[in-house]
Amino acid sequence: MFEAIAFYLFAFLTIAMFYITVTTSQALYALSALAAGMIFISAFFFILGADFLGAVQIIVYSGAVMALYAFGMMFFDTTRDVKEKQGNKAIIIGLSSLAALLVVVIVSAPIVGNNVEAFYPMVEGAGNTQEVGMVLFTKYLVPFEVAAVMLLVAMIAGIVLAGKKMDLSLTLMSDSELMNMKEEDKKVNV
Amino acid sequence: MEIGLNHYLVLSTILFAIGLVGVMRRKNLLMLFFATEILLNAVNISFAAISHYYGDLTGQMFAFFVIAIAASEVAVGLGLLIVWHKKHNNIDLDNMSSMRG
Amino acid sequence: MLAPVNVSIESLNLMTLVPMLIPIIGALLIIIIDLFKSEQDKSLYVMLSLLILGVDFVALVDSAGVFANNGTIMGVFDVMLIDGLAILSQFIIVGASMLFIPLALTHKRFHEFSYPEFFALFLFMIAGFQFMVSTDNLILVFVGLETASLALYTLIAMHNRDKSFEAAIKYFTMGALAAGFFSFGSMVFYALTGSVEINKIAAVLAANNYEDIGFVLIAVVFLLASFGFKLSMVPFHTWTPDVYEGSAAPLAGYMSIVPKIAAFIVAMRLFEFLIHSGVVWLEVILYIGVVMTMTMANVWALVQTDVKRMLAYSSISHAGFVMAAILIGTTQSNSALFLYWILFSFTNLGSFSMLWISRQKNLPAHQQSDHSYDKFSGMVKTAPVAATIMGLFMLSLAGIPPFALFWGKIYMISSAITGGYTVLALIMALNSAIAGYYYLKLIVYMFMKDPLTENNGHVYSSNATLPLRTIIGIAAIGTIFAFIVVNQLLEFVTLFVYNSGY
Amino acid sequence: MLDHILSILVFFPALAGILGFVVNKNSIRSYGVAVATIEFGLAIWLWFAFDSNVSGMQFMEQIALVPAFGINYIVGVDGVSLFIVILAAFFTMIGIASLGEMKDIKNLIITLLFLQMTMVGVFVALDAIVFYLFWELSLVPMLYIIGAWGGPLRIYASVKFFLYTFAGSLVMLVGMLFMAYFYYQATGEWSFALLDWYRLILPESFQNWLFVAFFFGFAIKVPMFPFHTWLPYAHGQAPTIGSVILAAILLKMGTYAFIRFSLPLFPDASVYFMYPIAVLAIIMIIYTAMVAYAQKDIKQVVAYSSVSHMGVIILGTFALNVEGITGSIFLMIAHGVVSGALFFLVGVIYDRRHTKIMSEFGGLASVMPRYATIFGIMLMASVGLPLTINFIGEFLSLLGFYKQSHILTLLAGTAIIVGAIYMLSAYKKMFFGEVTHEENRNLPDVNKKELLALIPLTIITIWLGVYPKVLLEPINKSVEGIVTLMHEKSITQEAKLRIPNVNKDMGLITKPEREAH
Amino acid sequence: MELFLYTALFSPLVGSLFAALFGASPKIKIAGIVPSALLGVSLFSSTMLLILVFTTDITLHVEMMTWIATGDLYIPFGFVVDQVSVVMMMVVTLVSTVVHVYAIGYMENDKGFNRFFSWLSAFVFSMMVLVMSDNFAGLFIGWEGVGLCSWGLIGFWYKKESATWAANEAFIMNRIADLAMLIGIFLVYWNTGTLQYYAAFTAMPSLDSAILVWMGIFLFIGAMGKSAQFPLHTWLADAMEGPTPVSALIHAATMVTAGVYLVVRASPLYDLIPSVGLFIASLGAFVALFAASMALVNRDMKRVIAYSTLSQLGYMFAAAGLGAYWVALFHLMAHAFFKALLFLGAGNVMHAMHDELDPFKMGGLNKVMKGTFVMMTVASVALAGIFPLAGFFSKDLILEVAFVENHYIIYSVLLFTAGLTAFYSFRLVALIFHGEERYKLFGIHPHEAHKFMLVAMSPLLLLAVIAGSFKMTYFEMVTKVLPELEYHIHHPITFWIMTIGTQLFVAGAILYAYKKYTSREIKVPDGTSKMENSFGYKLLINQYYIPYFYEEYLVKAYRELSDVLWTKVDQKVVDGTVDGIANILYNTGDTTRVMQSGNLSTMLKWMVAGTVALLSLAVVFGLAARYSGEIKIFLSGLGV
Repeated sequence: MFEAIAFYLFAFLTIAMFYITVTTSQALYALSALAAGMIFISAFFFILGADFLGAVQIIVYSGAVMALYAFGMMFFDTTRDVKEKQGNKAIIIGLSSLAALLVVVIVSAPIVGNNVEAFYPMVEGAGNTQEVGMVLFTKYLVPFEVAAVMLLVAMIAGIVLAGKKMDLSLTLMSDSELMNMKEEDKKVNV
Repeated sequence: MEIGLNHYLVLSTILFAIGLVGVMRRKNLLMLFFATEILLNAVNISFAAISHYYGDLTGQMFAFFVIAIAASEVAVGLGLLIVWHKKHNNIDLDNMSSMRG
Repeated sequence: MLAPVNVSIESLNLMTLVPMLIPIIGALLIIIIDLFKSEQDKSLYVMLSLLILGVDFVALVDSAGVFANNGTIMGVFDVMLIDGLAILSQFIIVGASMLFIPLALTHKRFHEFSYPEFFALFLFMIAGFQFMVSTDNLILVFVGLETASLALYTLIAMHNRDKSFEAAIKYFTMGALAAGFFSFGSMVFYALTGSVEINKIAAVLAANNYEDIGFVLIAVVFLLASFGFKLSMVPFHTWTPDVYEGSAAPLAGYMSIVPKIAAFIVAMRLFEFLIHSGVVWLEVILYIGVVMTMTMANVWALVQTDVKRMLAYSSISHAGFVMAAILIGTTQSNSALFLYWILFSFTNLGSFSMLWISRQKNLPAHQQSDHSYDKFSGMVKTAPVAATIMGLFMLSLAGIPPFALFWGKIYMISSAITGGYTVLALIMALNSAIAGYYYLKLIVYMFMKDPLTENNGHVYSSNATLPLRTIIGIAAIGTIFAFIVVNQLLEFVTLFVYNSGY
Repeated sequence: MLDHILSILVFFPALAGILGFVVNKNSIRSYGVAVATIEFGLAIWLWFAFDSNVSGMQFMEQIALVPAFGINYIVGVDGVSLFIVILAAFFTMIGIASLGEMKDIKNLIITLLFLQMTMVGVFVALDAIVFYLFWELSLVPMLYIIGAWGGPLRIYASVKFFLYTFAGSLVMLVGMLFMAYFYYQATGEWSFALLDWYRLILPESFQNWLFVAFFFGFAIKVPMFPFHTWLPYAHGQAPTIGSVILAAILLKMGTYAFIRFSLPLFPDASVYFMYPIAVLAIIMIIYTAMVAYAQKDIKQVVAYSSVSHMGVIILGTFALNVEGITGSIFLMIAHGVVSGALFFLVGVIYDRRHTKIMSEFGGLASVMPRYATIFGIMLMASVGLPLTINFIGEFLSLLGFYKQSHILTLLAGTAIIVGAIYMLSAYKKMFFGEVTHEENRNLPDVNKKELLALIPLTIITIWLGVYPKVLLEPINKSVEGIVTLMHEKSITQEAKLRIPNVNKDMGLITKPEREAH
Repeated sequence: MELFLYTALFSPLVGSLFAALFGASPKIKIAGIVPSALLGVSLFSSTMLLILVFTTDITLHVEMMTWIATGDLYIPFGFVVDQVSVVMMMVVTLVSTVVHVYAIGYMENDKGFNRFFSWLSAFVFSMMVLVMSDNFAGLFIGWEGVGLCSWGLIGFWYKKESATWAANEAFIMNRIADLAMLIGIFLVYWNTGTLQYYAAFTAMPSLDSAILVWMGIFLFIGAMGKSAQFPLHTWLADAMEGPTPVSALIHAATMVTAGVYLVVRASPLYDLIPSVGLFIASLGAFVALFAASMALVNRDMKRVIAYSTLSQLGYMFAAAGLGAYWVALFHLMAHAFFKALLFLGAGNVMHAMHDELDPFKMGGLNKVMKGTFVMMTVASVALAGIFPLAGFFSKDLILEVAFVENHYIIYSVLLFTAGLTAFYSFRLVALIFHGEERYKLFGIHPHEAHKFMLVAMSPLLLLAVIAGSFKMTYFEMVTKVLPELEYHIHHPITFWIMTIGTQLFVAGAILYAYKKYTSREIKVPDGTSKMENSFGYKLLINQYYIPYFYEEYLVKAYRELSDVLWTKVDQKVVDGTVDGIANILYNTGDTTRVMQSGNLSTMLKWMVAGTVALLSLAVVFGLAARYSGEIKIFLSGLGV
């Protein structure tokens, strides 16, 4: 019973939050709603016993959303609405509700659970974090490492793209400009 | 009133659809990124739920990696956003159509 | 409490990781070099990357030998799957990368090559693709894919001009949507079968006799959408021309080959078993998709005014053509896919390189884009050799024998016939005819029009250096003399594909 | 050397073409002539070495190309192809020798040498894929020749030429791959070798489908009505040399392929489609002749006349008997010589006046009597006067087809009437009457260089009209082989009836061996 | 003896080639003399062969070499000299020798002198091939060869529009008939397996009569073209645009009779199909009358003679059609002599009158041109069939044949035509040589032709007079080959009544013509007289409006249809379809490229839309899953 109440409550809340996120014209509202939604999702994780995941969700998204906040402040006059030209709303609403409807039609059917076996079953008595660690560092060791590489890539990408070096485009400079720049560099170094 | 797997799947689908609305509706790049985050998070709920109902950890693993991917995407996405903003001083998609046809 | 896990190192088959680790280590090496001594010339990194890729290639040859002897190898808790497909596709990935990387040594300076990070990201990307193809675990596929994609977005943007940012953002945003689709599709499969490993999914579905066909279809739809994006199938192709136009020519060429072969492999692993188990719907959808992609891309390519955009659409069309292999799903068709793609790599990289050596920094007034058709007017008069080579690539792309792509094309069409898809074979053939028009258009410009007055031919090789010429030479030789190696290639590919069970 | 003479014939010009890049621009003409002459000499040598008593393939060579897929480089020559090969060598030779002053002559000559490779290749290839290879490749040099040296509409014309034929041949390619698949099903091995395919007996419905697939490729090349519209453009825009080679050799690829592929591979389908194709051929003959009559441009007249004559060739081919097929092969050569010569002649006047519109001329007979004479001879050959080369072919083709249908032959025979109408009226417009245009009054007559091309053609026209035996004998031998094969392979009653039994006592497979000794 | 055969055959060719050597050079006498001399050689050889054949009854048959051999078809260059062909050879060589010599004078002031002789000798060669060949294909070579030479000679004065037009008309009209001839040849080949006369005729009796009828009809249509029978007759009158020696040789004596020769040659065939023979005879009779009627009013001297030729050809066909082949051949021979003579005489007149052709503008020329006058008068008398000239023997015989064979209609038509013939012949003679000297009005000073020309004509004169006396010798000779049918009207009274009656009728016609056209009232007609406005006159002078009909409804229609086919069908429909397909593809690209708007939002929408489309399809499929069996069947039809 508790589960049901919790589910419906958080379901309502997440839907509401995300709805605000995609519809509001206030950047800060959107940001806040997104953050709230994320938190509510972590609640589902806790309900479903995925404590580790819940924790990660909160940590990662609080970090990520903080960053977003920062950018939001940077880019927008937060007091004003974000102006977005809207095209045909019917298409958007039509497409997405159709998508939802179709998927729901199929998904709401019960799944035939035959022949499904838990390849990495949860172990009685062990904490969720422990279990996750066990699987993560055996079976999912390689993906984990690759994910590390991915984060490295993302980091490098972020640094490169946001870096100052991007301000001057060598691609667009003509040969003579490039020569001048080199000479200036030399002068500076000297 | 038992909450079954289907409930979660439906919820997940609805959230995913909201994400799609955002993706299609948003003309502001930053706001568009929010929508893509919603997509990934919507799926994560299902992964956790399936994992729970099957007693299998793979779903949680997947969700974990999805979070990692979402985070990385934000990093790269913001990098691109900054570059664009620096050059154009706006992040509106409608100004982003020099190539067409 | 959890019982401790005992794993023997031998059972892990860690050597399966070697081909991926080499570029990762190489990338780290480059970063470290930059850390200690910055402002190195790009040639250092180019050669270093080439070297690393060479080592990687050797490692692949080694795994190919192991595969030939022992068959498919699973490794590292069965996450890694080194079968024929993985090896073949890695050959293509690494080989194409080796052809690509010397193209950085241009005469003119471009922004991206001033970064050592460019080369590091490039190597990371290769590793990502390699992971993606050598596993049947959807998680690793996803992570590998994202690693590669994120690196690729950055590489595009690093060209540092408006169009490239625009391209990167478009690619990125659509990529994010596709990632959402991918995870949703995987989720449904997981819900159905409790597994994210393709062979297990297949096994469970087969055991259930596909009773949840609705769920299967939902999963397939989302996965198809996500791979449709990667493979630029109509209508998920919209990013392709813009991104190709926005990125530097060699990178565009690279994008038309490497990410696609990786996506093909995953698509093959994912859809093949479904088609073989009689999911008619998928067959129909793929049929429509293949035909649409081939035809519409061709039709759009007809109306392009920029060569690079034309080549972009043409590569969409080629991808559609090759996608047919997955639909047909026989050993012959899958072999044809590899044969086609190997031959396509040479020709397509060659033609993009030709655009690259003629890249101008400042466009003259009459020229709308970097590589508009006008630019190539009367090229044969001012730069006959270059024009001939470019013409050759165009003929090869059009499928004129005996140039490289012809052999892929006939084998592919033959596989369609053998597989019972006669109508498809005809459509494929007729599409080649439509495609002939736009390839010919460039030839017409190069060979039959008069040069523009201020064009003295210098422009066609303004960006050329010895390494670039070498690459073009290799591509040209590969294109012309393909008929010598086709047999060996075919036998090799067929053996590997057959032994992988496809 | 004789063992490899066909490969030498095929690749020698291409090799020479590559080396030609090094030759200085001023000497390239001599170089081209020299190469083409050597090639022609080799072709003549081939003729001398050719054994007319053998009906099968001679000088065969085989090199594995893609054995895993059954593709081999197989070449060979028989009576059907021998003379077309010689003709190709001959036309390239006189074509290069008589080239006038043109821009980029070096590129042109090198292109011509490559074109020669593809032309010879098509006619000697005995592997479907190798055949297809040369078939497609031949489009490229021609595309360049028309597109770079042609008239004002050259780009449209060349692209149309290329794409149209390309589209057709792709359908044919599908047919070929299908054929190979059938062979694979029957034998468990891939093979594209024509001689292997000959042994395959296909069910009738498959024959029909494959026949249609091949038909598209061939018919567009021929070009048959209603696929002919690329031809007037191509001819109208092409430079003289392009038109000459296009008309003399390239068009023959289609009709040759009918004889090489369609008839022996699909005898029942050939019978099944005989009437529809004959009707098309007749439409071709009459309709294009009428269209030719309406032309104002002399080159277009000759171009449409080509289509009309090709109709007769097709008709002869689908006579399905020795007389008809021999006639059609002979007519291929004849039409090659005559239409080639006519295009040369049009080129002569075009060089002088830079127009091809007939109303610009008139009265040329008194200004250029030699030119008028040669034109007259070729004109008469074109309308099929006996003792000229064309007559033999037309006569035999029609004679052959008469066996199949009286009424259709009667209709087709109108070729000799309608042909005379447009040709004579064109001649009248150009040569007869008073000189009405001042600029025509002092036109120089044909010069030595032009005579170099025209005199041999005239001699051949009459020589082979009087003494066609030299050609007919080897052709006949090979055609008998083909007809025998068709008769034996055919499965329907209708086909057995329509295709005569040439050798009632000889088995098909043993035949070539027996006759070799 | 083969030597004679070859010299007879090839010396004209040598002569032609010799003259052709000077084709482009200015006039040189030798280009005329040598061919003439070589023709003399040919004539001599023919004579020797005639003597040989006549004395020994040998049929000389040689095969020079193989021409076409493929499949079962075997055609050699084979020549046969038998009684029939040797007669033809004699006629051909004799008349051509005369004409050649004559032409040396006639053409002396013409720029194309050398060319003329080249063509003329080539014609003789072709004609010799035609008559000497031993098979249908060889005949066809000659058949087309004479057509070619006729084209070249009619259009000899190529600067004249009318000449070239006539040349083309002649060639094309002949081609129409040649097609039928070819079909006839095909029929012969596929039914008898050979084209050799002897073998083919031997095989024919065993064939189905329907096939034989077709053969006969097609071969005869071929003959109709060459011999200008209705409805293919218009070219002959127009062919008079050529130089007069050409008209004499080709369009009177030799080529036009080739059709008759063909029928005579194929007599074994036509004997088997009397119904076709009757048709031939009827057509012949009709043409005889039809042509004669047109000759009555024509105001062109040469055309009158041409119509006369046509009319006489009608006689020949009438005879041949009734099975009297030898009679036909005999008339052919006799006609050759006097008609050539007539033409050459007309040539003299033309020369004298500076190419004036209207006899109404002449008159009284007998004073200046005695020789010509005599010759033309004799020729006309012969043509009219007055005893004892050649025409009497041959033509009367034809009338007898018709009578004896009980074809009275044909007989009466022919008889009536004989009167007409006499009338128009002497109308011409009267107008030219008698009456007022109307030419003076036009300031012309006529002169007699060269002596040697007249001398050259004299053999013809002689033969025109005496040829009839060879009748019996000739009869004995040719009936070794041809059916030996004698036509005697058994009742002597009938015979005499008929003969004398005919003679009187003819003589009456002559007198009437003289009376009418020697009168002083004869003026150059100006289109005002009552007769000229009468319907009949208009009909005749316009040749029954047949040329008009051809021009308006065939030539024009053909030209217009051609134009329509080109501009409308070929360019718009056939090519339009091809370009249309290309344009559809291109336009599809052009209109749908807006999909690629370059706006990221749109791209994302497309992507979602694609997914939704796939989803809808999935749902449809999911719902229809249970009907998957049917769907599979449906799809298998698509080759899926």
